[in-house]
Amino acid sequence: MTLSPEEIHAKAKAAFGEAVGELQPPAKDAFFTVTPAKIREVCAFLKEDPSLAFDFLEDVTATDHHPKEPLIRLVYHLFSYRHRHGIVVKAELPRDGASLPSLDPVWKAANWLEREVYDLFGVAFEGHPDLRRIMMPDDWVGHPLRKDYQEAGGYFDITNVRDSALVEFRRMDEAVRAAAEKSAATNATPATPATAPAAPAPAGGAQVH
Amino acid sequence: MPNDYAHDPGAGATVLTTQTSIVENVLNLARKSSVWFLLFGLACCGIELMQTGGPRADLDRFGSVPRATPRQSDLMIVAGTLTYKMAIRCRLLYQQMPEPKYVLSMGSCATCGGLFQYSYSVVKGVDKIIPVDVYVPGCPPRPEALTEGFMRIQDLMMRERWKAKMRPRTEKRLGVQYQVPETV
Amino acid sequence: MDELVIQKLGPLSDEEMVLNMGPQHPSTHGVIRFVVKGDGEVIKVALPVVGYLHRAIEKIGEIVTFPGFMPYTDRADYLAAMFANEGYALAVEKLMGLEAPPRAQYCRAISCELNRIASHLISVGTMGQDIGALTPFVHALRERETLNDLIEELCGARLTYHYHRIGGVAFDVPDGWAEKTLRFLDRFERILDEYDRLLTWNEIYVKRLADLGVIPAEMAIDYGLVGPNLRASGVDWDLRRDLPYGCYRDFQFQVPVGKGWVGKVGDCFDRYYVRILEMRESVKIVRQALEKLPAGETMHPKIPKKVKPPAGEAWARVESARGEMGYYVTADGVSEKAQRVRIRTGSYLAMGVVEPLSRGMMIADLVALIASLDVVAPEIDR
Amino acid sequence: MQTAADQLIRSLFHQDPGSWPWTQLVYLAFMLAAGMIMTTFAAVFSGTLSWYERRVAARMQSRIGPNRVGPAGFLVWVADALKLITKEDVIPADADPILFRMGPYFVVTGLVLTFVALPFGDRIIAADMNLGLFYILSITALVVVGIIMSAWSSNSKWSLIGGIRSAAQVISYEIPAGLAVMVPVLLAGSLSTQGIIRAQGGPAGGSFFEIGGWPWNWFLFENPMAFAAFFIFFTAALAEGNRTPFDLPEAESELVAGYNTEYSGMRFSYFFLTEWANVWVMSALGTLLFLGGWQIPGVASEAVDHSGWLVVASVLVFVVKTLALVNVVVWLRWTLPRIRVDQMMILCWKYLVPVAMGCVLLTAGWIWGESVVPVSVISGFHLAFFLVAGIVPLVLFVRQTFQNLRLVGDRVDLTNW
Repeated sequence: MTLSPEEIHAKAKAAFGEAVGELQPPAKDAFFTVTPAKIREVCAFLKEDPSLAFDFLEDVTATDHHPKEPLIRLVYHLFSYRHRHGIVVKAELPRDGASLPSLDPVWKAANWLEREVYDLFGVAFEGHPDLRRIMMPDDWVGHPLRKDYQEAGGYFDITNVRDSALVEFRRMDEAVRAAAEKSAATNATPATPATAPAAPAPAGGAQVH
Repeated sequence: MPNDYAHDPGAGATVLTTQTSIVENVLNLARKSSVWFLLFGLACCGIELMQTGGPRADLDRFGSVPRATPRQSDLMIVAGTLTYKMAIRCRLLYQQMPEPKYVLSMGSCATCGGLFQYSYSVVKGVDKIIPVDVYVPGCPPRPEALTEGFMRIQDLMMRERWKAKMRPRTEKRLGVQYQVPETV
Repeated sequence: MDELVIQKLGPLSDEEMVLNMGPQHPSTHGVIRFVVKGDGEVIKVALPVVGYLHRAIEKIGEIVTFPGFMPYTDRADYLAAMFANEGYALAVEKLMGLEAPPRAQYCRAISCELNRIASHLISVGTMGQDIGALTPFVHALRERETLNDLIEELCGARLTYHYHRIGGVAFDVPDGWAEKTLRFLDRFERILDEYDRLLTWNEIYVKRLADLGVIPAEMAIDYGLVGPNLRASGVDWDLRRDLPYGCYRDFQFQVPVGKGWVGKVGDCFDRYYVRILEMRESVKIVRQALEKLPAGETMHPKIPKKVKPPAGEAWARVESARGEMGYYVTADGVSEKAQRVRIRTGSYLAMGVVEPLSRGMMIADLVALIASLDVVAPEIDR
Repeated sequence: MQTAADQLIRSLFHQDPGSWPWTQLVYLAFMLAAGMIMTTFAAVFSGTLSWYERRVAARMQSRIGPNRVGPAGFLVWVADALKLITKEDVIPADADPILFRMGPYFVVTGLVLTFVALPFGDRIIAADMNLGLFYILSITALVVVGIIMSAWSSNSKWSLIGGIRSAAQVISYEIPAGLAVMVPVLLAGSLSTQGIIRAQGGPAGGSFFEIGGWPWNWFLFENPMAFAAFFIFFTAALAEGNRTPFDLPEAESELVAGYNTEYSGMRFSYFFLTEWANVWVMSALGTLLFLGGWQIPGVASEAVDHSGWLVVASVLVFVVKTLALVNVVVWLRWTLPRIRVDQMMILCWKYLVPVAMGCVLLTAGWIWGESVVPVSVISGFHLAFFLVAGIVPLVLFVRQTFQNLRLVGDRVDLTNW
């Protein structure tokens, strides 16, 4: 039987009391907040209770509220195939040292979803079997989806700056000329018209229009 | 890892000419009629690359077939967005290709980062990593555009002096020895 | 840079070796990598390593305006860009509390179903190619060319459509387009029959896919599989029918569910064949939609130039070609930019089942498994 | 070939080849010439076939295929060869350089040596050994040695897996192939390739429709066992030639490029030469063993021996039959999926080997039976079997083809070829 968010919230509230916050807002996509330490118990209850039966963890993600409040909110979208109802559960964490129990024992889907949150938001999940970076390289610094993330100048020797096309092409022209001079010097053969580079070299590549 | 490929003049540096002998013409004709390209579909452009090999555009008409291994490829069509994580692999694949080799940058992302200029994880143009011979704009380019770019590569081949093209590998030419990263 | 993956693989015995498959490998469908611990050809475990196409689409959602983000959704799933467009449009419309006009909804359904056919064609084609049959794939590309022409006439793009907009669709159906589409559908149904004769019931093909990579229904739900992968496991669930959005409640269609045609329910063949059947259903839906296409506007009249939804958050799902695609969009009511855009995709979680399923497979089976899951790299990495 | 050399010595130098001191030198010259001709033939044929295969594949896939170099793109294989020769020859840093360089030569040598005993027509054969088939079956093993060599020395795991697969596959399928070959050998009573072809010429002194290479004289329609043996042989030959559905050693979607992953330039072209020339070898073997070889319908083989024009005709007949089989191989390649390595082994050891063994034993029984049953019964059975096994499948095949075309609403289109 499909339950409304109010009924779902009431059941959770009855089971866990203080750990489950108020339902807000009551209209579309209603959610309630759960104490981070209790998240696994609450979710296990939501899954196991036969009248709730949230068997499908749709999504785990997070939102960073950096300038306004020092919070990261984890957002769990749950759905029940059996009863065709859904609910959103949130957990509020401090931005520094954010950590909460992993939901991997409850839903296997949480494994990969939590890895992504760990990678991009820097939220640690206790009891996660395989907490590694997933999107970024292992040696990446920082968690890019945090609001205060500052992009580094590049990655190893690859700069992330691209000048205007004009500057770039001029630089290429110079490189072409330097290479031509270098090869002329090393070959030490008198430059005949045939071996001299064609006057306006097409700058390492022809642009197709 | 030194990045000496950035702004490497590539194929166009010393070998381009307007005068080629008959032997060179024949060899160039052979090379341009058998451009095997590396299957290097990275993103959206990869689908258009497949469509270009498909029934309507049919790159096979030019004698061009896809190869899965860089060792047997002449042309690397970088089709799609290159991320930092992928960039190292891209360079490795380029190094594994035998000379003479060419690179075609397909699509805006490969050319300059394109739509993903804002992105923290995207290389702003594949020419930061390896020398590029032809740029094909578009997001993604139509098969016709890619065919046009491909024919520009063929033009480039026809204007080259074969003897000059049979040069030592890029690493030696630039005087650097690359450490191949430890891969599993 | 691979230390962590190697560590995860565990110690190697004398017979075992580590095989690196990808990110540049002909059958990994884009840039996905598998680190395989194998005893000869038999895989002990295959660990997927993703992120080679992580283009920070979600971060860009916070940088650009609401309508400005629409082209990026195209790139989030380039094979089924219509769905990605629609999901985002639905989420923002939900935030703004409005709905697209009926004609726009029909245009959306038509374009989406055509796109589903195009996407599934690539899926079944690459499936054949990975098994070694090269011709069906090119036949699929041939049909896609016609589809691309149709869609191009509709919205001007072949691959990254940017057709659905917040509050409607960009262009109305052109004159004479419906007839062309119907003509294509007539031909396409015959082509699907030919596909069955050429590939589906080929003895070698069936032998390769039967009883391979079986995903039981509970496991599919537990791992968060969606769409055809879920239905192939025997779960009778389709958003278009069960929680209809847009105009889908106007159409009559079947939801194909895996029956274990040649082996157990939820094997690779089921995942393949469910897609073939879904294409037939899509043909039906397009026919009905073209027939019932209502008159009216294609854009909601009250869409302002600067889209600035009220504060709040919305979660919208669409049944994409790769299953449910969810958009979670939050707005603060002040700025023209979203505070957070989250795209929940089917391929990402489908990659999660590779590790448990790969144990005991052979290398050729792993290729078939990946192809049957129909993963697309940007949908995994975004 | 020796007889031709002897004839030349007699007619040109008026010497007795047995006692003339320069005889061995003439033999050597003949051998060199034959070697050159065979290598060139293998190279040109494999190139032509690569073009042909690309064109056929393109037509099967609604494409056009190479059409820019030469008429209908015919010279694309020359371009491929020239390009591969001028390309850099990369030897990976971690490879074993000596083995890596030697592997392709082993492969090519093993291939070209098979041509020694392969006939092209009456008297057109390098060496008509009386152990010709035995020689061919054993010399092809050299190709495997080369493949394993190059696979191992590449120091790449993909290459290694490809090489091991190739070894397992070729060695396994040698057995059903060898057993299936025994059926025509038993029927002909000869291991010589020319002897087997001559045995398919019908009864000596028969009427026009009884002698020569009519289909009912072929070993294929000789008896059910030979019929089965042909398909076993063909399947096994596909596997030995690494062709789809048995192209596991270089399965592109699984192993990148299999054993030749690390090869570039000219060395890689040797592998391709081998692959396509192998198609000729397997088709020619199938033709000479089961399809009547160069036998011209209605002409006794003795008549061919004494006429130059009929020899040319016999070459044509042989080539046409072989190309027909080549066509089937190409057609299979672009239609069928690939089987898995364990299925490949199961197919060989559980099905092909026992059935081939049974065929050999039953053929022995058949030969005994032929000596006790009246001739009229035998020829009646022949005719009936030819109708059932030859005509009926052909009719069904053509009907199915046209039915398929009709179902798609397509038509046969030979334009733009």
